Amino acid sequence: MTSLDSLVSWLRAFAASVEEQKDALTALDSAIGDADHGANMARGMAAVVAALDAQSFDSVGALFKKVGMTLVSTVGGASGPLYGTLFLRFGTSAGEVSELDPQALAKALRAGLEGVVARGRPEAGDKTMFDALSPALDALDAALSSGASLADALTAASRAADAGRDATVPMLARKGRASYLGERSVGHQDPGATSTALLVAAAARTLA
Amino acid sequence: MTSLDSLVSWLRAFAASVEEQKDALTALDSAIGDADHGANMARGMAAVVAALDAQSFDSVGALFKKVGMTLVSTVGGASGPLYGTLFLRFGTSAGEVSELDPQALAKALRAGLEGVVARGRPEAGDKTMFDALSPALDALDAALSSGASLADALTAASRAADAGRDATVPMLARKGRASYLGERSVGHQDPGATSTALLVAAAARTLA
Amino acid sequence: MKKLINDPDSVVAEALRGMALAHPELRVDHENRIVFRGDAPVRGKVGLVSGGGSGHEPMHGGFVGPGMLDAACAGEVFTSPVPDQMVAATQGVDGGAGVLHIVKNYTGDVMNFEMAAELVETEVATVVVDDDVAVQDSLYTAGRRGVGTTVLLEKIVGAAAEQGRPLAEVADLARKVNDRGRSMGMALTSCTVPAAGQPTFDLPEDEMEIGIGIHGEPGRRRVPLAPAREIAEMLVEPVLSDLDFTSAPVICFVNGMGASPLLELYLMYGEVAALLEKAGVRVARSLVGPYITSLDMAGCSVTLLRADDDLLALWDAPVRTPGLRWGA
Amino acid sequence: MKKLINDPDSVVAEALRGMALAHPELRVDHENRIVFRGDAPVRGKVGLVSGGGSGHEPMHGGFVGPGMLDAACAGEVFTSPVPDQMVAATQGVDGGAGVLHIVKNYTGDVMNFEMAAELVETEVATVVVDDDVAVQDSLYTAGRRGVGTTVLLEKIVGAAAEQGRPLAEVADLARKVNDRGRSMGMALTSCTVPAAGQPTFDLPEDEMEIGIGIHGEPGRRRVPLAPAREIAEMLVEPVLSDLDFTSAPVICFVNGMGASPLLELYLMYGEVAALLEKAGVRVARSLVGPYITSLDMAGCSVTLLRADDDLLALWDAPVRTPGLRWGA
Ligand SMILES: Nc1ncnc2c1ncn2[C@@H]1O[C@H](COP(=O)(O)OP(=O)(O)O)[C@@H](O)[C@H]1O
Ligand SMILES: Nc1ncnc2c1ncn2[C@@H]1O[C@H](COP(=O)(O)OP(=O)(O)O)[C@@H](O)[C@H]1O
Ligand SMILES: [Mg+2]
Ligand SMILES: [Mg+2]
Ligand SMILES: [Mg+2]
Ligand SMILES: [Mg+2]
Repeated sequence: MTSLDSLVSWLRAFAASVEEQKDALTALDSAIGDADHGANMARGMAAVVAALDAQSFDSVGALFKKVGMTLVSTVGGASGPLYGTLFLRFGTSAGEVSELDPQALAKALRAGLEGVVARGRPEAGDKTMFDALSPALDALDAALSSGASLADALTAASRAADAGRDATVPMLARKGRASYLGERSVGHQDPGATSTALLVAAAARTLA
Repeated sequence: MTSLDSLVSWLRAFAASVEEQKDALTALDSAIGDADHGANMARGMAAVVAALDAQSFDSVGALFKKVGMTLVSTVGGASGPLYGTLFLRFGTSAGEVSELDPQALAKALRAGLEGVVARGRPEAGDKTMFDALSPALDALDAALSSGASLADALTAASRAADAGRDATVPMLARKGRASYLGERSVGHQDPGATSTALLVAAAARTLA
Repeated sequence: MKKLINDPDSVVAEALRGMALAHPELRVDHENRIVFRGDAPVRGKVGLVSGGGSGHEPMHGGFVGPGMLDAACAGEVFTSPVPDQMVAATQGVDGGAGVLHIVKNYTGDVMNFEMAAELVETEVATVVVDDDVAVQDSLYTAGRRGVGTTVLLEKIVGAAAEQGRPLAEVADLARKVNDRGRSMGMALTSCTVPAAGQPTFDLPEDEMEIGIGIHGEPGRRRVPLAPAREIAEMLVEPVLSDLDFTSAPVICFVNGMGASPLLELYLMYGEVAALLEKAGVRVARSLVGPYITSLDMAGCSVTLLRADDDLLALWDAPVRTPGLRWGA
Repeated sequence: MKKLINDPDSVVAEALRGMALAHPELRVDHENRIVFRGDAPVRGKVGLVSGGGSGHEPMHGGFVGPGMLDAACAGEVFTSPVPDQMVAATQGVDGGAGVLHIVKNYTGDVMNFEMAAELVETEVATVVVDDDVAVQDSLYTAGRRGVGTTVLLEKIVGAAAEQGRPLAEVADLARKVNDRGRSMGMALTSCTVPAAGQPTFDLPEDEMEIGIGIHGEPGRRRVPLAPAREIAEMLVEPVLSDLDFTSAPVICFVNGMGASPLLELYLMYGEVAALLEKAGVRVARSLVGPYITSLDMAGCSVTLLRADDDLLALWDAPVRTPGLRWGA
């Protein structure tokens, strides 16, 4: 079972990764976007950490509603609504509970992904965060249904997210700013897929 | 005696020097001015050469009136009125004659210098073209009155102009744009003194 | 990075502070980073709200005032504002006749405005500007960017709202302007995002980017530096081949990207006008200057709008904003 | 050198061509490189003629129109126009009430305008603007440069001429404005003169020039790059110590040097306004933007004008030029 505390650790771990990788994310966004993905995510996750510091939450739903709203209200750009919706839907799916079993966790993540799809309409191969998140959740589901532990399943998910992130390099972008570059988007790693891989990696480190 | 043809050769030689030294003059003006002295002088002397090509003159007065007016009408900046007035006054002093003896030449040059002083009110040591022209004319007068040939006198004048030009380096500018730099004008050679030294050198090569 | 700033993180807030002081006729909500018309909400008038990332000044805050926008939301540099801002702006300009959201077609802007529209009670219509011919249009992509036409649209639609036209009509007009506007831009240099601290891309002394947007994204192609005459061709040709501009009076807008001085923009306008004349395009109105910029990028864009009598009359109508002002 | 130009030698002529096309309400004499009001000469009105080197756009050509200048002569980049131009401009705006020459205090400008004034029959008065506190004033030097006050002066004196005030009064007013205006500028980068092809001076990434003029001359001193707040102090302090600005309403003008975007200029204005407030200076009017530029130089200047009721009313009077426009 994953406790509220572990979920908070996950968010803090993600925030720490984002802060650490801020310049790297911005560098990726410079190549095929507008050089703000690192600043955007760092600003948003710093606000999330401030909210976690200021307040405690009595349910997973309440926690992630706050996280999602905070991101929506502080990030802006494409990543604000996308990550915001991801966490909002995660919270709604999780509901007013204080812990999640692996299936509920996987289901909440899947709901988050569906939120991203509803907002941004990314498809596989569009060179977006979808290309890291979707294979990660497929790997999670597969591992869990083959009886793996949550730890192992999340490790598999993280590996899949990393692979999905790497697979964005040769893709021709069809969504987001990188799509404006046409052919010139090929050969660069997508910044959103990169931050999403950090999110899944943080889960593997903290939720298992 | 200096013929009209020699005077035209002088002007052409000066134009050629200016064109050749255009970038160097602009570089000097970049350090303590606005980076246009080379372009200004080259534009003006090109127009003078065009006038010389288009027209012949039957008196020294007419020739230099044309040269002065051409410079006034094409150069602008500080050098346009200053060099323009120099040649206008030279022409007026020379008058409707077709050749000049050494004394008349020296007198016409002195009138030109006085024109520069009337326009710009430079004083010795202000770090301007005055600091090249004035010692050059003093040297010319001294050489002539000690019985030197025109050739030798102009060589002495050119040497004095060069020395005057070099002497502008340590000066603190009190006239022209360089004066805005205050102490920072020290250590740089004045562009106008440099083009004036070219004028006197051209005279030494062509009028003797 | 050489900029007149204190701290990369406070650029937007501090610029808004200066703008509020310089323009007492406007009202700035510093908490929400919204520039309002001083007299907003105007009763019975459709409210016009726009906004987007900062770094495009005078757009949008500089286009707030009688005859143009009622409010503009300022995001972080090159980052769409958040829904909270748009909600506050929409409520603040709601004079009972509904509100039009003018949104440039960037994923972030579109999504954030969408979320805001879902959150307010006010009747909201939305126009998404997508006029950049550098980007291929397709249902399966993010589509074209919104660039120069936004300025012309805000002016024209602002005049229509000022006349008291109802929301549906104002929104239709906005879509019409968007349908008839096309732009193409180029960059001589990259811009530097303050928080990034270095140029978004490297561009050698002898190269330029063609088909650039307004966020320092690299363009569609990199080509050798060329004279203004050839640059004008590279911008005008794709615009003219995308839409027929020969059969109606045209508004021609040559825009500076931020660091290109007016001397060069007028020179470019001369080249553009010459090409248009050759192509049989009749320029009825023009606008030359830095109106939709990309921080300190050097470069320019060309926007053409196929006008008609109504659009020209609305263009000529009085406007009183920091960025565009005439007749008032 | 990265510029939107064709050939360094034709920049001024080509920019004027574009300007003429973009502003059919003006009349451009291409041979003499003069921008005229479309209706010049205006009978019975004092004609205002200014001019100077190009590269400061919108000044001066962009300030031609009702309520401001009658004509502006464009020299080569950073080079005073020649007397022939000033003669043609003076004759072209002579409506029988005399002509005022507005001259910035540079040796070249002063001498060329002087020669022009000697050549015309028209009654000419001259005001020489010398407001730059970066330069020490002295009888034995070229004196102070004319910078930002020129813009305010052309607006205010233009309004007075438009009202029909006689030449002597208009000239006195011009001298009064000059006496009460002070400026100080700085540069983050050098500009590049097209004909020179490279930056006029080298300025390392971590340094800036304080006390700069508008021709790319190096400034009075080079100091380490500093935040906007400190830059504002370095500009405001010498202005305030040169003249008392506490006992009258002040017009505050924060000017961009050409490549500094509006975002930064508004931020600077915020800093300047804060310093003025602390110093007890009451800002009655403000102007923020690139109005007297130095090609593609990044940087800014601050101009303060000690106004009074007459000056403020003249400032507020309608003006209709490409560069400044309100009330018309
Ligand atoms: N339509 C979309 N669907 C999913 N993800 C998207 C979409 N558009 C953009 N993204 C993601 O957002 C990332 C960019 O985020 P960010 O740079 O913060 O926003 P912006 O593009 O507004 O500057 C991209 O790398 C991509 O992964
Ligand atoms: N008042 C003056 N008297 C004499 N010479 C002057 C004066 N002012 C400037 N000069 C000369 O003019 C030169 C600059 O000429 P130029 O660069 O062509 O004009 P500008 O200063 O208008 O750009 C200076 O180097 C100096 O020698
Ligand atoms: Mg981005
Ligand atoms: Mg010079
Ligand atoms: Mg962005
Ligand atoms: Mg000059």
